[in-house]
Amino acid sequence: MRTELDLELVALTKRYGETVAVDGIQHLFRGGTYACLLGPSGCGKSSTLRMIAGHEEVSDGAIVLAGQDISHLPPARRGTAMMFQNYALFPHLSVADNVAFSLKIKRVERETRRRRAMALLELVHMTDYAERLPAQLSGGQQQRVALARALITDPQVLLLDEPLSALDPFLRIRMRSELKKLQRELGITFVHVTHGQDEALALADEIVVMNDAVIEQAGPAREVFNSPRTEFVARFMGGHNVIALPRGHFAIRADQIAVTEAASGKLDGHVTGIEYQGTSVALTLMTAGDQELTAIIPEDRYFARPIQPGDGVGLNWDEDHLHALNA
Amino acid sequence: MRTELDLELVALTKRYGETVAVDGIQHLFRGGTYACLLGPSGCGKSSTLRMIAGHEEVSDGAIVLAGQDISHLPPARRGTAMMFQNYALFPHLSVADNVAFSLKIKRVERETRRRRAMALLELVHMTDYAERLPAQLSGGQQQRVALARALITDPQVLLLDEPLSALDPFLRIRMRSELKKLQRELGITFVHVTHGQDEALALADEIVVMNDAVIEQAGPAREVFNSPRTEFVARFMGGHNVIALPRGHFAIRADQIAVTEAASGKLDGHVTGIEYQGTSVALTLMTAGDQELTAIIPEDRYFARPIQPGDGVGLNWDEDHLHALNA
Amino acid sequence: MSAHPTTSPAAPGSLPGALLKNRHVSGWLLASPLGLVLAVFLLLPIAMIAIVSFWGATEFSIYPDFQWDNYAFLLSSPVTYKVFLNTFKYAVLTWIFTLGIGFTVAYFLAFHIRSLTWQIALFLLCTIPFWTSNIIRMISWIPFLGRNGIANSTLMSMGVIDAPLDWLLYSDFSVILAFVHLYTLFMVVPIFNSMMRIDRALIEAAYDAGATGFQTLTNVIIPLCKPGIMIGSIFVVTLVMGDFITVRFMSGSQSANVGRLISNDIALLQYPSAAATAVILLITVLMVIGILLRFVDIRKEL
Amino acid sequence: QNIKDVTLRQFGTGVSNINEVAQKVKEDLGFTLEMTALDSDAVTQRAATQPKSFDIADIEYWICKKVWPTGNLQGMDVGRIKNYDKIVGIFKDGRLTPGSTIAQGTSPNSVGFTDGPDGTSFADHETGWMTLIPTIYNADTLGIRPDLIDHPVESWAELLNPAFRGKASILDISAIGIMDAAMVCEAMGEIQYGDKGNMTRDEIDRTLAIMTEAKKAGQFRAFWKTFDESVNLMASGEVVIQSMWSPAITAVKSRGIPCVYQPLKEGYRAWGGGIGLSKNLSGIELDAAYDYINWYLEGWVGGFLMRQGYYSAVPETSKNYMTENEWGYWFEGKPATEVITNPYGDAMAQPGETRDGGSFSERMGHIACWNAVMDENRYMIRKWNEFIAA
Amino acid sequence: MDRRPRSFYLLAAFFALFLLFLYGPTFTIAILSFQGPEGGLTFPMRGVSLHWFRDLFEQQAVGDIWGSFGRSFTLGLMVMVTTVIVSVMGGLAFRKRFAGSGVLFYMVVTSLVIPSILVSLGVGLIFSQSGLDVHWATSGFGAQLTWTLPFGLLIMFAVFNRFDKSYEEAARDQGATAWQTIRHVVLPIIAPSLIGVALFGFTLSYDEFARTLLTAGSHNTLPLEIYGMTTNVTTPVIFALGTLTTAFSLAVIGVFLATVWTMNRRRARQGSDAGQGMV
Ligand SMILES: Nc1ncnc2c1ncn2[C@@H]1O[C@H](COP(=O)(O)OP(=O)(O)OP(=O)(O)O)[C@@H](O)[C@H]1O
Ligand SMILES: Nc1ncnc2c1ncn2[C@@H]1O[C@H](COP(=O)(O)OP(=O)(O)OP(=O)(O)O)[C@@H](O)[C@H]1O
Ligand SMILES: [Mg+2]
Ligand SMILES: [Mg+2]
Repeated sequence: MRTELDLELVALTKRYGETVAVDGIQHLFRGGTYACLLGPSGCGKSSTLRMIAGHEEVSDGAIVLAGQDISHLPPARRGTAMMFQNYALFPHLSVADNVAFSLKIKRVERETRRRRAMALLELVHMTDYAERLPAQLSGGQQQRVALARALITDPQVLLLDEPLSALDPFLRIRMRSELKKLQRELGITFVHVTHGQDEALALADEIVVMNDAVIEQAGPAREVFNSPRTEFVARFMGGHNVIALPRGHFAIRADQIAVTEAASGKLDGHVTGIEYQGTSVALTLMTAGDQELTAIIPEDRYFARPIQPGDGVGLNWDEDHLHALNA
Repeated sequence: MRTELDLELVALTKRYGETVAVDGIQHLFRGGTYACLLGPSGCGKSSTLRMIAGHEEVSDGAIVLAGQDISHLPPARRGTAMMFQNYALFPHLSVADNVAFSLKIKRVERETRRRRAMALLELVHMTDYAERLPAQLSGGQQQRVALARALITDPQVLLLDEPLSALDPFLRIRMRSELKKLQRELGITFVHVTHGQDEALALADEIVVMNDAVIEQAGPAREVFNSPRTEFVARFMGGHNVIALPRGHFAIRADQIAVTEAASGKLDGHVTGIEYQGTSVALTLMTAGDQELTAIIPEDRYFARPIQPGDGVGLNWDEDHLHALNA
Repeated sequence: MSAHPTTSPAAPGSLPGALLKNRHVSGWLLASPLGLVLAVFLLLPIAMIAIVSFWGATEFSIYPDFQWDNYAFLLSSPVTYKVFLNTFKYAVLTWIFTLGIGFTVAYFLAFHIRSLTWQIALFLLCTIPFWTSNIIRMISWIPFLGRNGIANSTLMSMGVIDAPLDWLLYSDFSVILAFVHLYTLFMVVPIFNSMMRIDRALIEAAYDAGATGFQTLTNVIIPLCKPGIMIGSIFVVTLVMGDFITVRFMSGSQSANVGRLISNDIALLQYPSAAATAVILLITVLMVIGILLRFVDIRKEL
Repeated sequence: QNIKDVTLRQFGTGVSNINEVAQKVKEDLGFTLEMTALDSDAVTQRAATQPKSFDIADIEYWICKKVWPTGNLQGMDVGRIKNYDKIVGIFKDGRLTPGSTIAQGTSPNSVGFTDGPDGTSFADHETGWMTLIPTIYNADTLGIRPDLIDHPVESWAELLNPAFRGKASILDISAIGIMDAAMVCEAMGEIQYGDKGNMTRDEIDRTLAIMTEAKKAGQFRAFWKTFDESVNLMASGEVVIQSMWSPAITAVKSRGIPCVYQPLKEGYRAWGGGIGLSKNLSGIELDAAYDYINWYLEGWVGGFLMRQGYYSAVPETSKNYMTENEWGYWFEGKPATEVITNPYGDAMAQPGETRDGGSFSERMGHIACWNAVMDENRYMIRKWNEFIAA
Repeated sequence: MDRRPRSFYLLAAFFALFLLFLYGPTFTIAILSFQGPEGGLTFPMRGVSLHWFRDLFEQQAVGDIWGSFGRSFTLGLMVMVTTVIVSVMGGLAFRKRFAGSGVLFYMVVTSLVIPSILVSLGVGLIFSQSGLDVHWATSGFGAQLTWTLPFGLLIMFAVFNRFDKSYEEAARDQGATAWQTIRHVVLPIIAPSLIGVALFGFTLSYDEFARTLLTAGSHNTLPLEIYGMTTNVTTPVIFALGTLTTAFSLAVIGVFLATVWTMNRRRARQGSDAGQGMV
């Protein structure tokens, strides 16, 4: 069922001279979803987002929002708004003026402008900082202002290019829950670019994994994590092993591999690395066929019977947990 | 037992004018350990490291390496080597020349220089890139070169200031296991500054948590994670809740809190946020006494009986898992 | 619902709009005032000079012609070569001194002054004399260096010398001195700029590798300052090669460089011969700059 | 249209382009005179190439020789000049007194007349149409610092006397400098010139060869191009003997530094200046210009200039504007009876002192050569530039 | 606290000498400009007075100092405004490569390195050959622009090299047209650099000599007047003028710095006033 607010990419392509940054991708973002574009550096995430925003010309294909081809409209007339990686707050304007900028451009009168800006600052809990300059705000505060500024145009789609990467890890986690909450409240579509799979998992209703200018897999977060379709997705999402068995390639979550006594499992191997992760321990294992696997086991279980690098172990798993991979 | 290669900080203090960046810290790094200095921004980690390296004068106290007070020696004569955050590779020199730089300074002859440099490049798997300029390398490659350059002086202690922060998450995880492996092979002391607790947990034999110019807690990774001594450490290490009970403050790991039916646990609360984390789901909960807690439950268990934000729940835990906190 | 609505009616697809979007068109529109000024006041004059260099002249006027006389006379006179040589001598000597002084000053400011405020303050202090008229700065050396000037009287009263040093003024010494005085700043600024962009960690890394201050200087700082040095050199060399007034004032008219040759000709209304000299000078300067530019991409270094 | 609304633009060298004159014009005649002072090269250039930028050109006769053929100036009707008859003979037939000989060089009479208002060539006799109305002239010689020189200086040859090595100077204005050089070479007996004002290429080469040799031997401390430089060279003691202009001597003296405009046995090198009218002047502006010229010759300016050591073209009228003492000192060569001051009030001479070189007739009667433009001027210029660059 | 290495003191001494070298002559003339009425251009001093400063404000025997000052000032302002506008436009244009941008860039470099006297000569020739009058406000103005524009443009290159494009994208996103983006976002952000360009343009013009020499026409600019004074004036009034010019330049810089400083202060204060709600 398509709603009025669906955003559809139709054979969208971006070429920079010889390089093809985005290669005819096809995707439907349903209205009101929180979607994450996930992929390694240089895979074309930003290019895609910037084409949707209108900051990059479309080389081929179309972008359709609410039934209208917006590929050639100027950014402000698309019904999208963008939040930039470093927020791009105008350094010479106060917080309130930053937020009210688009109203000023539309020649909305001062009073109304002010009122609307304050309402949005309210939304992001920044009313107290209305008169400050961006340079006088912390990273998290800046981000909220950027959010308010993007939202004042009442966009149907908010586009976010790595909005959290400039924050320190602490703040990153706090801001991501705020983002998610806001999206729920507003009910509009968020398209969020990131290269952190944890971020994507935590935030997204739908994850779109890109690689090499194309979409590798798209679907609900849980589906993408639990049933990666390709080896790339399995590896990129992390927490997965790709095992080559005579029957084909399979993905299996690292925490679904059990480590047993040597020579008592489905595969034999020896430990090459141990990484303590707090609540769990990740063992890097080399199997007989020279495959590197990771097994994650709860720390209490590990420390109950510690294993040293070099020790031989057996590996076991529940066949149900294996997912066959394409290619 | 002290070995020949212990590094000891004795009442080490650093003042910049009025600010005290490092306030009389006292610590013994045993020879051959991988130690992580962990702490929030501005707590004095870099200052400490730079004093050890000799790039910052010691305001008070002493640094003793292998029984010798090195506080006032020039950097090159301390037996330490430093790897800089952005690697500080000389942009005008080729990879090989970068690595051989200190030999050139020592007027070692060209041939020997070259041979030693290539040997170290071998160690970090970079022989193929010997003739490139740093600008032509990726972040991970640059890091390896920086490592090779630091190691060519045969240091007893390698100092690393946030060596992984410039890398993307993917690479970060790969490089950290390489670092760890290298340290094992070389058997020398690594002192690694970071503000990521996952990084510290994964790498460190010993974690030194700093806050506000002093050491809050130091010890093996597992000890610090599982038995934080202060509220600060508990919160900073992550994965912990601090619960104020009538008897005092306690820390408890988020994965050791069980979520049950409403009104059936030790504490009542309701769900305010849900974050999918792949193998698990983190629930943010607000308890009766307005405390915010996080409970982490395996994803399969969560999805078997999903809870929605707003739902009332009960919280339970094993009393053995509570750790009393100082202050 | 159609996934491909045809071009929306309001699309700014009108011809002028599309033209404005074309980067070549908008580029030229924006650059046109610049292009215009340079065309009228740079290219045209250069072309004019080239043309006039073939014209003939009487005592008081010039007339269109095509003759090689001006070049023939210029290139046949041994004095021309001497003067060009002299010009190069001034350029090279001034370059050496401004580079030495400029580099040292920039180095001190960039690496030995630790607070930014002080760096800016001291830097401004260096630039202030630059705001005074060059001619006044130049002639103010004369009372200083003269036979009875401050320098000589000080030295004599200190008993260092017992007769005034004549070579202080109206000599190559005073010419170079004035050049260095006028133009060192042009060396300081770009070098200082380059130095400020050197990552401090590189210096520490060198220090870490056991390099002494001097080794750091030669192995790290100087190679990384090359662009600044080149830009400064371009400034100084062109300014000195094109100068005509400093040489006249400070040598007491006793020496000549190409600029003076030209200005003398101009003063005597011998425009064609001035133009011929100018053409040769321009070619020389452009060649020197061309060589210097091979070592640096100005646009990237800003 | 009222003559009081007229503005005339005059330019010339700093010698006579004095703001006091413009003020006085405003007072006496009512119209405005704008003055621009330039060096002699710039003056030549302006007169030759920018005819529209001026109404009145205050230039020297040798410059006139260069500039007149451009047709930028118009001939002046002597019938409209009230004091024409009283102008000294030098400017009419070249002779101070009927018996004296015409000096070498570009003597004012040779370029002073033309055939008519539109004439572009010079006439060799009085035609009733003047190119320039003479205003100011003088006899130049070497200036010396008597306090720093221990023997009497009597000849131009002293300029190259090795005793003055590194302490001599000559001016770097080729047309004038070559004359001084020629005076020196002739006095040294090295060269016998046909006409110093119109040398052959060979004469030019030999003259400059001698000068170049001296230069290389370090004879010269500096060359000067401007009035001020000559004053400073002399006043600061950098130089003790040099070619110099009369008011420069005055300027040095006014600072209490002894300086003498030394009469020399070979005679003086003379120069003269006059006012020319732009071709573009006509109607009421032309009338105003004639009024100005007539006023110029009436004596006030003459007195003003003579009190600085120059001579007026119509000395008699100036006498009315000078005291007995001044007239006696400046013109007649008599000892001063009271302190002599220049127009700005600086003391120039104490009672009992006499003027260097004596009276008007002694000085102007002893002209060896006028500043000149030679036929081989362009060759000379190039050679001169080589000499400077050598 | 931290001990300075010995090289610091050596270099500091060198720097002090350098400053002495830079300022020595300026001080010399500043001192000489206080000569008594009898004094000349050289030492020794003959009395101490403000005579020559007073003299500066009176009618000089020749020339017109204040008229030429007025012209230089006007010309400086003209050049300043033009330089700012043209360099900003040029800077904007050069952000994208367009056909011929390379050629234009080399023209700019040529303009920077060409000996000034050639510009003077060429412009003068063009005007005289085409029958136009050279005038400080036309030919002089143009000739000076060939000097100030390259500098202005190089500064703009530096500014735009560091300018974050996302500001503009953000403005476009907010509905601003290209012109509004420049007007409301780009210009305010680069304003401090523009003040720099303006100041630079003004002083380069105000002190320009060689390029104006043959292109100023019948009325002198101040540097030409100063040059002319060296030919006709033998009194310390020229030093008084020099001293005053220096003082004037210093005042301009002072005002500039003070403006920037107060602007920053005002901005900072705005922030701290509102900072009550800081968490
Ligand atoms: N303006 C441009 N000109 C030329 N090539 C470009 C341009 N912008 C991007 N590219 C190229 O297009 C490809 C995709 O770039 P894009 O910025 O979309 O990647 P990304 O997925 O956002 O990467 P990152 O995570 O590093 O931001 C890359 O190969 C990049 O080099
Ligand atoms: N050169 C300096 N001058 C003055 N203060 C300084 C200097 N360097 C650091 N400080 C101050 O000392 C304190 C500790 O700084 P330090 O760089 O050691 O922190 P850090 O723990 O490394 O922080 P980060 O994680 O941000 O790198 C901070 O308050 C900092 O502002
Ligand atoms: Mg991107
Ligand atoms: Mg740090």
